[in-house]
Amino acid sequence: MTIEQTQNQIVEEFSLFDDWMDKYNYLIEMGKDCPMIETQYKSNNYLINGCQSRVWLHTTFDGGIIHFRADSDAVITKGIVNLLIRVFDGHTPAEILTADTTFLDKIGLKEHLSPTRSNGLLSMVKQMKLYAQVFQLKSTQNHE
Amino acid sequence: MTIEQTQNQIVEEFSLFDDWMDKYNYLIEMGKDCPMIETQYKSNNYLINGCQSRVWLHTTFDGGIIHFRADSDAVITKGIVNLLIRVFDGHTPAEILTADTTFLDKIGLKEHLSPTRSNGLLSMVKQMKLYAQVFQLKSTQNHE
Amino acid sequence: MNSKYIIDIQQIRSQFPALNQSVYNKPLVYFDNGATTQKPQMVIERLKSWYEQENSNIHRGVHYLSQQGTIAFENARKTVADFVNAQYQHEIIFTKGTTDSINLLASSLGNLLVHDGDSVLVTGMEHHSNFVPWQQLCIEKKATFHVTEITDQGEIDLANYQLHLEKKPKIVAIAHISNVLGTINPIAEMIELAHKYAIPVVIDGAQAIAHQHIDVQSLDCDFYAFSGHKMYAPMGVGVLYGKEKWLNSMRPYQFGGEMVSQVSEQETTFNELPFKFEAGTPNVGAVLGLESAIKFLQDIGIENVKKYENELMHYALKRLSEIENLRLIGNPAHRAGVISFVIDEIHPYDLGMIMDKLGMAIRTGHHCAQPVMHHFGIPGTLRISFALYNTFDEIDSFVEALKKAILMLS
Amino acid sequence: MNSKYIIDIQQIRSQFPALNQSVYNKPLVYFDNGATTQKPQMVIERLKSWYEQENSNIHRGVHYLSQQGTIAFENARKTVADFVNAQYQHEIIFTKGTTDSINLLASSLGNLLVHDGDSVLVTGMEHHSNFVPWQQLCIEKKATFHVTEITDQGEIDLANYQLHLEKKPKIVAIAHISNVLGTINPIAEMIELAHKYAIPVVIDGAQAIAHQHIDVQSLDCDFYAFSGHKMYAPMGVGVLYGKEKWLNSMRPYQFGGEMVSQVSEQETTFNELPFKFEAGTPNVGAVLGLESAIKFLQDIGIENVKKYENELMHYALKRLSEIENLRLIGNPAHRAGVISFVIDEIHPYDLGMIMDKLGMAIRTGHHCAQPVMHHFGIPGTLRISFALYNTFDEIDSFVEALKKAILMLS
Ligand SMILES: Cc1ncc(COP(=O)(O)O)c(C=O)c1O
Ligand SMILES: Cc1ncc(COP(=O)(O)O)c(C=O)c1O
Repeated sequence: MTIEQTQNQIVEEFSLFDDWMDKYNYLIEMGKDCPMIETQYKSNNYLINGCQSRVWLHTTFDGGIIHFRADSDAVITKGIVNLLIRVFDGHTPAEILTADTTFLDKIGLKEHLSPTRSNGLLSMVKQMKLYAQVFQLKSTQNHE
Repeated sequence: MTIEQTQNQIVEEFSLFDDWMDKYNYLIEMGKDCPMIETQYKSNNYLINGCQSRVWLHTTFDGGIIHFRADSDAVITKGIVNLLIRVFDGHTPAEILTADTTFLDKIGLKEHLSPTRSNGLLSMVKQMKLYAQVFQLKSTQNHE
Repeated sequence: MNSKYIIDIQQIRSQFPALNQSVYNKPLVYFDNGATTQKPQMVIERLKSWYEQENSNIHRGVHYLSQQGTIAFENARKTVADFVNAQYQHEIIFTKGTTDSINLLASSLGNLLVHDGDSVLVTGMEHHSNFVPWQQLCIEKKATFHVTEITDQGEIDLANYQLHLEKKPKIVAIAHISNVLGTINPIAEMIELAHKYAIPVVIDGAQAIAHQHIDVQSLDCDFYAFSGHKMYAPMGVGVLYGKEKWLNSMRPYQFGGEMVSQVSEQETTFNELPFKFEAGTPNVGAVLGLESAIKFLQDIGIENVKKYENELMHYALKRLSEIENLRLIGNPAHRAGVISFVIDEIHPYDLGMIMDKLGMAIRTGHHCAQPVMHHFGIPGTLRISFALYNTFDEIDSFVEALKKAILMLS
Repeated sequence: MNSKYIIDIQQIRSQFPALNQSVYNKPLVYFDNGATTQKPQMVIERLKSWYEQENSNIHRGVHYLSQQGTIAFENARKTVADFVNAQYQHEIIFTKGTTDSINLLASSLGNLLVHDGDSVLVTGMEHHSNFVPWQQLCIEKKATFHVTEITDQGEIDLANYQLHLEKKPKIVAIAHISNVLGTINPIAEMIELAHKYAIPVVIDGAQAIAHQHIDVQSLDCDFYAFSGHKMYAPMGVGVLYGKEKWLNSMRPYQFGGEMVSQVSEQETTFNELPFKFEAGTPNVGAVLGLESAIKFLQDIGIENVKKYENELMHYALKRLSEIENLRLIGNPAHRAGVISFVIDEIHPYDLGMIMDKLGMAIRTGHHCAQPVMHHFGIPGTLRISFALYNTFDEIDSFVEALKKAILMLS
């Protein structure tokens, strides 16, 4: 699935919910299942320090594809982390760099990416893009 | 005349004026005639530095009586200086210490003694009282 | 709850326009008063009438508006001086807030008293604003920064305080009331102890000023700092009370405008107190708003406020005790209406998010007091904090919402 | 005077409630705009609606009001950044005024750049707020304080400036527009000259910001400071624009609250720009008022304001030239609507007193610029200063009043 397709799929899933409660219950469920990061990566080296909640992000690059694993200490943050990973994981640096996060607006959860939240999520997205940039540079250099 | 009598006299004089213009014209006139201080006393040693206008005050103590001479670089300030001198000059320390300046309220010129004016007048009155205090102390010590 | 209270709460609430609103279609319950209080109509009106009819720059202006403004401003200073029972009006310095007041002190008092090898003492329950300025002063001066320990109840360990005093710090800085734990510190006693060693004491009164009567002379504190916006006044104004003798011996903090007396290329002489510490155009509107807020408080009676808020606090503690897995952070013997807690296994941020959706304005996080979080080994708390317009019904709604949120998150 | 102007002056005046009043039964003529401007209804309304509906403490609060407030506050920062054409929003620091902005710099930039034996350069026409902080910095650091000479026309002596630059001061500080002389300094040129020596330039824009378009990128200034209250905004808010590279390398000025990232007993790490320089609860209401004031100015068009005020200024100069024994203090080639003068043999204070009784709000004294007074050998001046709501009729009334006052005092 392309990044856009995944985004559309998420928007469709969320369109089933009538109210914020169902939406948040779903987020919380997702937060609970979120593919946990290996314990060794839940360390300060991988920490993105939001003031309200913390996020750990681990990234690998293999065969032109980036893999993301992440976690958070707050479950709602983790739910959003889960959505972001679903959208961005397993794509090429180029795809990730051109993608946006408008699906969060569409499902009414944009506020979670606001700089005013300081929950670590905005920094996480920035960090993912930065990795994509670094890996892109690396792969073009390898091909020179 | 007692301090109170002089104050009453001034209040009576000012009661003749219908409006602020006449009052200020009178003040200005008085400012022009004000018994000037001897030039040697118009120096920094005798200066009371208001931010808006400057006042010089020279004080002598002779036979139990205080004499004040004063001047200002602004003529309206000088007019008020003149009134204050008329009231306080030639009295004993005790008389000066118990006197007030309510006559200025009564003639509607109280604002000139406001700390917000910073024209040197409030400090001048404080200074006069301070001299009275010093001279009173001195004369009681002499009599011991 | 319908018993009769000392104050007519509906009448008071009707004076606060901001309380009468809904968020997400739920009636707003505003329990974030430790962060900032809402403003009564008379304070808002005072600001408005200043700008609509009186506005001008004050001091030194000879014209009517400027003179009237200056008089109003200086009257407000007198109102503040009387409110905290300062000996002299010129012991009241207007700043932009508690943080500004304390930074002024860390600079001016710090430069006067603290040198290489000296030390400064604070407590382990300070807000960053009464912690970091002193810490940074110590770094700059190569002095030692000491922190009095707190107990697990959330009280200052007085034995430890005494030990620290014996090391003769140059300055002691203490919160009157902790913004996390709600602890009312025994400052009168702590000041007396410090004075035995002739050490000046700075009190951070940000959380106390709106909630109990402050008498700086009977406390005998050397400095007392607070913010207008936490006591029903506008933002952008704070107060630093300081004893005349200290303020006179301190150098100014900022330079320019009204605080200057004579300026030449070579040197500058400074104006007298309080102007010496008030550089630049003051926030006249907010100062007049602060005066109105004080009058508002005095009309109700600060003792009545204290009693009422005390009842609210006890009721809230009782209702919170119903909730399983709820752990109070701080359980001091003397406490004010600031209550922090955590729910086992649930992150405060998650709870805060859900509570928000339920119309509850509460605070989550470290409350700018990370040393307290370190002590209790937690990332943050949920905090509710009361003002005189809060009600028992609101506490009931809050508890219902909290139960719902916990259910969602369990 | 009834010709047609670029702006509809009656429509504008109707938006300023404070203009519509009498003092001593005379219609108020408000010519003290250099000290502070009056506020349009939309600014007052913005303050009011903030406190009535939106008030809360911002940043870090998870609840609705706090989130909305934070968004509004950061949008206001963007409005300010666009208004002065800053490259980044985080180059805009909210302070309490110009004096606060410059003191921040004298401390943080001063500590970074100025050491024993160095020097700092200002000009002889600075307001005390852009003079004394640098002078005191030099005293503290054992550095030399240099003052560029001004000419008898009231312009900066550029040859003298060049000579001073050759001594390589560490910082240059210049008023954009003099608050006494009205001189518009050639700052673009002066900045370019200083940059040849790689010296950062601080511009005091207090008197310029409401009167002409400011583009910090095309000026290439390193810092630009101004006050809200001189540009139709509430008191208690000012701005410091700084180039990112400088702001990043400077240490914070005040500590506490939002500007902190991590705090332990041993050390503190600081938040990123702009928060690093914004300790304590910000004056949110006033910042939103500033945003409204900018919108107000932009609606009229700052170029229109400039043209109109320029016409007012020329008309006033012409009318003043009718008056015998009137001596302008400052007669620069490029000037703004700030006009200072003295009348031979009459003390400015006396004139000010009488003018006040005639309903004229003008300023007398040294205007917090004693070095300028020393240059011209005078105790003070009378100063009139225009805003966009002043009229040609008011200038006529002013001249009539002045003639009357002179007559009384001669
Ligand atoms: C105990 C305490 N000290 C200081 C402050 C800082 O006050 P301000 O942000 O108004 O400067 C606060 C505010 O949260 C506080 O609670
Ligand atoms: C040129 C100049 N600089 C600085 C200031 C100080 O501004 P504020 O009092 O708003 O800090 C003024 C205000 O009078 C000014 O005219």
